[in-house]
Amino acid sequence: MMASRFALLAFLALLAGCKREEREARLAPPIAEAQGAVLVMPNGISGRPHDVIAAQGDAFRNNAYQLSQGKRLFEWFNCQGCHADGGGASGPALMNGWWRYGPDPVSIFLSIRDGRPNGMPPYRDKLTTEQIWQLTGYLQTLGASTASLASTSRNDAMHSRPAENRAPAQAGHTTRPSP
Amino acid sequence: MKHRIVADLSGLPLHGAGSSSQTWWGTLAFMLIEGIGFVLALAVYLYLASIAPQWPLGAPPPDPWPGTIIAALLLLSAIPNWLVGRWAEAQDLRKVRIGLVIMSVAGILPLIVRIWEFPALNVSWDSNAYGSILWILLGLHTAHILTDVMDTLVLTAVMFTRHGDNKRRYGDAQDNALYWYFVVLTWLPIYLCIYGVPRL
Amino acid sequence: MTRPPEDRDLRDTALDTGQEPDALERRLARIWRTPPGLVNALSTVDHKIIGRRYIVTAFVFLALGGVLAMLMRLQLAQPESRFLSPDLYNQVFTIHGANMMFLFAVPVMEAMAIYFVPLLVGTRNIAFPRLGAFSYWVYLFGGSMLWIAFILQMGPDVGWFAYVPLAGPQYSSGKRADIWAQMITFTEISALAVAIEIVVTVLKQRAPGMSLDRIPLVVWAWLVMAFMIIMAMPAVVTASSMLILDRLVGTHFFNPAEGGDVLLWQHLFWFFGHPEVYIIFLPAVGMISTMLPAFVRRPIFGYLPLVMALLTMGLLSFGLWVHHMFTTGLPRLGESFFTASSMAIAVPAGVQIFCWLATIWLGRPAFRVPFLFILAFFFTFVLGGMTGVMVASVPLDTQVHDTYFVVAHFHYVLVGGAVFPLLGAIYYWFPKITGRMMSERIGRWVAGLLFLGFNFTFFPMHILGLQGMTRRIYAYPAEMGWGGMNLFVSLCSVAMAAGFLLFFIDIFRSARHGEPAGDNPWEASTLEWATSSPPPPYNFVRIPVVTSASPLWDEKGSLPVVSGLAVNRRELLITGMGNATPEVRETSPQNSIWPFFAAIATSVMLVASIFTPWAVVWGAIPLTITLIGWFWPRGTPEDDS
Amino acid sequence: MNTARLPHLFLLLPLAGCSGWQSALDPRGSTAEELHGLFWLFTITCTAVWGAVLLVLAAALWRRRHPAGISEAQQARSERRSGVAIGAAVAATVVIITGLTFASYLATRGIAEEHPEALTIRVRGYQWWWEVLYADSAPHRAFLTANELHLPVGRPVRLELATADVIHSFWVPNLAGKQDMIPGRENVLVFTPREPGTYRAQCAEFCGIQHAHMALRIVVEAPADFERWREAQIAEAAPPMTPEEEAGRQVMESKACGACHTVRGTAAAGTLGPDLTHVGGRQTIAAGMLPTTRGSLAAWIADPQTVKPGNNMPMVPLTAEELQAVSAYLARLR
Repeated sequence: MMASRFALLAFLALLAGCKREEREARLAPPIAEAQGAVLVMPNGISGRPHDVIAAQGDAFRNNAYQLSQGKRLFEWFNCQGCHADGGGASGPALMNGWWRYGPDPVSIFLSIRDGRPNGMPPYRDKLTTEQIWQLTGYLQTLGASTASLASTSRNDAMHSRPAENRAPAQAGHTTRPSP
Repeated sequence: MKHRIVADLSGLPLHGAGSSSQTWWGTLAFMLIEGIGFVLALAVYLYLASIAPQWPLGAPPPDPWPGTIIAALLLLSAIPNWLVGRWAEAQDLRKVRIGLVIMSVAGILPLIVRIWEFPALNVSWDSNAYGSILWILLGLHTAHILTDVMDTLVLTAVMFTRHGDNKRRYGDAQDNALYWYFVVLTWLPIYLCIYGVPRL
Repeated sequence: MTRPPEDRDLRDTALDTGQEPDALERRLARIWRTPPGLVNALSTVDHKIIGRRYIVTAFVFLALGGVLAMLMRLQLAQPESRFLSPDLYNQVFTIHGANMMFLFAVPVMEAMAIYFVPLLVGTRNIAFPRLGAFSYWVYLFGGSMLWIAFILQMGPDVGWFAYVPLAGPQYSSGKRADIWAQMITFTEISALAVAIEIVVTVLKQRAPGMSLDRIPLVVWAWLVMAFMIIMAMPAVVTASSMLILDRLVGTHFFNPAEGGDVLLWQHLFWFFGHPEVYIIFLPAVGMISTMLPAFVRRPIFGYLPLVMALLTMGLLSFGLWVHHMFTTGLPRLGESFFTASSMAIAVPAGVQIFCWLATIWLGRPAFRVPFLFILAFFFTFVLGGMTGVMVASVPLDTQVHDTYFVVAHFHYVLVGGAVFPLLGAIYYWFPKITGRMMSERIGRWVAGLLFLGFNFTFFPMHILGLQGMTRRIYAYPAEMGWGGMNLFVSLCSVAMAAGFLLFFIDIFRSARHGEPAGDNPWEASTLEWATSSPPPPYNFVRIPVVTSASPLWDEKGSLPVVSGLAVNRRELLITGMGNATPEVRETSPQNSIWPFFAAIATSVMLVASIFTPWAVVWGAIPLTITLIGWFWPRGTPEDDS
Repeated sequence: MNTARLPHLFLLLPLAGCSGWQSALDPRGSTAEELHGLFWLFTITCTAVWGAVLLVLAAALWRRRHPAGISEAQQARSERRSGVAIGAAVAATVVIITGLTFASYLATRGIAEEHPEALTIRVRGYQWWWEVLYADSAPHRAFLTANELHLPVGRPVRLELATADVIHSFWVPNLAGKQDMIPGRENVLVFTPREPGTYRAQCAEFCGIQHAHMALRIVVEAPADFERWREAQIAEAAPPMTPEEEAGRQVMESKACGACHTVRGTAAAGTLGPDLTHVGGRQTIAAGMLPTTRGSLAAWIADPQTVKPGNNMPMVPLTAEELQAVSAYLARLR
């Protein structure tokens, strides 16, 4: 009795993990196209992007493979040049949970794609839409107060911030004692 | 096949101590396994130290006081431990009870001091490899104190029940004492490694 | 619970009145039996029931791993095949390797030991039988975890060796590598538990008179295996724990930028990984040494050299790990040392081969199925040993390392050196386990199909490797010219699969309809044949006394036994380590459900700690409770002394 | 027993595998030649030992009768003889093993020799391609290329092997044994190519999802040809010749391509993917996946994840014209 109930529980827990591990290297072209259909002002003057668009970002936030791709891009495209591994330098901090343009994925997506005043360059010509979504997903895990199970871990590099799976990030971020 | 009886073993004792006891051998085997675990952890420590440009890496040497206090407490606890072993051998229920209570306290004390020992390492487990191996060494040893204390507490509780006055329980008390020596002894090389090597 | 007073310290001598002929048997059966019912089945501590479960489970994993192998062969049958995606293929070869090593080969050798060591040394149950029950459940849960993860696309895809940094936090996203690392923890816990049981059983529970020079060779082999498990497995547990800590809490053991080291992983892994091969191989050669006399009708030639060879191989195998790292650029001098030590192990291996050859030479071989497997072993294993000498040479290894040459080599050694003897041993001991013979006719087909199928599948891989085909590739370009031979290999692998299929069919058939075997169908010489087939729950009505290394051959007519053991409680004999003089009449634990609960608590803790380090803290609470439940005295007669 | 006859069959098989452009049995370099000799020494010795063991086994099975009524003395004598035979066999094993160990030690010593005038090239493994740097004392004469190595015949080469991510292993079986590329370490491989030709190398250490498609071409050529190639590589990218190619260059610079790839002499200066300055002159693209043609370039750019699933090149959305143009341009970059 107990064993079967336990097995069921474990099974369900694992089933939830299922989607997190899927590795989709190639989005179907129509989906990829749809994912680019994010407009700053959907009705021409103002307005919020449709919820469906935001929901598309979910696939990138809860999937371990996509998050690790986002992390790779963060490094490859030198985001730390301004944001210093999320701690903030000439660009704003990315791991304190405070987002200048709002914490929703669409805002983050737009910040990367179209750039923002005072120095954030647009990346629409450097990254594909899929990659921008991957980066968005990764950035959301940076400031999370509880770590997602799909979250990435530390890099094989100098240690400059706590691993992403150690949330809340800010709490564990102590300066290194000097020798 | 037909049997022919060649000996009557009715006269054999019903429980043996030391090398005639299975649990003694089991304890020994566990100590061997865990001892190898400790040796490997120490080997990893020395390996990392040998490839590092300087040691300790990016941190001041650990503050030695809590570790030294623990070493002293552990070494001192060897005395009541030895007594418990002897009393158990003599099957003296009252003294074994008292001894086990003392040993429970003697086990909990170093655990309390250990709360201050982790910060005294002056490095976090996720700062660098030096911090990682330090935390693992200390964590590994703490786990051993913890399990032995749990074992001692349960055994103490058993001793105060009707199951206490039994040769088997005295054997358990002896094996528990044997294991505590192991916990004390393993601390010494770890202590030397953690606090001595960075100061070489 | 009150018992009639005459039950207190009732001994077998009291039942010898002759009024009821089988009073003793019935009494013993009542004390040692496992009653029917699910709870009782989960509570049993009978080494035969646990051993049988262990063997069956290991063979189920063998079959599953074989399915993966066939998938790989299907994929590689033609160049640039798209049958499996690279992501899936990487999981498939990783799980094939991890499954075969950790869930089949090592456990099946332990499983055979759990079943047969007590019978071979003449005792009533294994030492610490509850630990055995716990070990089985942990093994079952850990193995299931790996396969469930695979079904859920969470299967490890980093190779069975999980080299960092590929398996590390940066390059292996998700929980796949953690599943691998925790599967290691599961299987090592269970292996270490069994190792302790074997060591104590062999050292302290041998039948009176079974001095060190009368121990059956397979028991020696299991003893060496158990010690090797104790010495080697902590290394891989250390390594996998460090990996999981690196991934989960951000430690830096393998991060070169923060003082860690990538090769540290390889040192630790192979310090375990090389002895691992011998952990699998030594019991298999022990089985040969024990089976051979029954088929050549004479005692083994060179008992002492064979024991020494086992011990030497066990010892030397700890000095060879670097030969898995010859291409990593370690200092030349060290590499030469490891070349020499790797080759030196050929000497004890040779001693064994020569002793067996002499035994066959001096005897009169009977070509029964187990003997056919021994012959297949000779052909295959010696060839694998020869390629082993080749890969032990540093310069040669730089050409063949990580190619199909090595794939061929270790399949020759592991299938030829361990699986063939194991299958022979199954044919040999099946009658003891079930009371029924396996089919001689089907057995010949099985042996033939496996022998031919195996050699035609794996021999060409040597050539493929020399032609440049590297390991662990899901596809290869047509222009490489490997297509033809790969197709040949894939076709021949079907013969091998058919051999295994036939073997399983024979098992199922014989278990129900096989010819009744009798106590000693092979007229063999060791103690397990002195009792009925299948053995009763108490193994032996009376504990036998051993006067030679081949007790059943040298004691014509009747078996010397001892009397005086209690029959009102589970009692067995503790004897001296050296010459097995009786020391104590010790009790053996009763059935208990707690090991099962403890295994569940352990599994919950281990699986949850893949996801959060805090699981170690809260998971320890139920574990502690179950352990207290396990060890808390019950006031049963077994608790008396 | 036919077990004794089978080995001969098997012995014939390896002869079939004596040639190939990625084969250890077809040595074309100093190290590979040395190893090839050693390989046959080991193979012949081991085969002889294996054959001897099986012959003894066959003989033991053949004489299987042994009359039951054999005398004690006879039995004891044959046991004694067996003991002596075992002793002799063990002694022979020790001698053979020692000899082979010594031979392999000598070979190791011969291989590791360094040459002061060696051509030094740095090869760096990436998930799943190779970066090749021809260093030069004059910085402007140093250049980067990818997935193709050109070597002058007869001159010793010193390869400095490193990795940018996980462990890879560099292996050109026709020229030398393999050497791993390990994070945090640098390994060196020294050998001398002896015969001109094109050889193939492949990553030998499992390195992730596309480990199977991480190949490298090694072109060994006459020193004059090598120098000509080298000068061509040092030069900047060829200018576009047709309007279509000009459009291709613009796509290269304005779309995401330039963020990862460099074409020297244009605005494309990314350093994350292979250097494409002379991509049209290389034999293959995508680390040995496809031959370099305009068509395969277009196929690769249009859908890299179908050609090589899981690799790090994204599918950049391009119109048909843009795709045509950019592949025409890249094919032109010889």
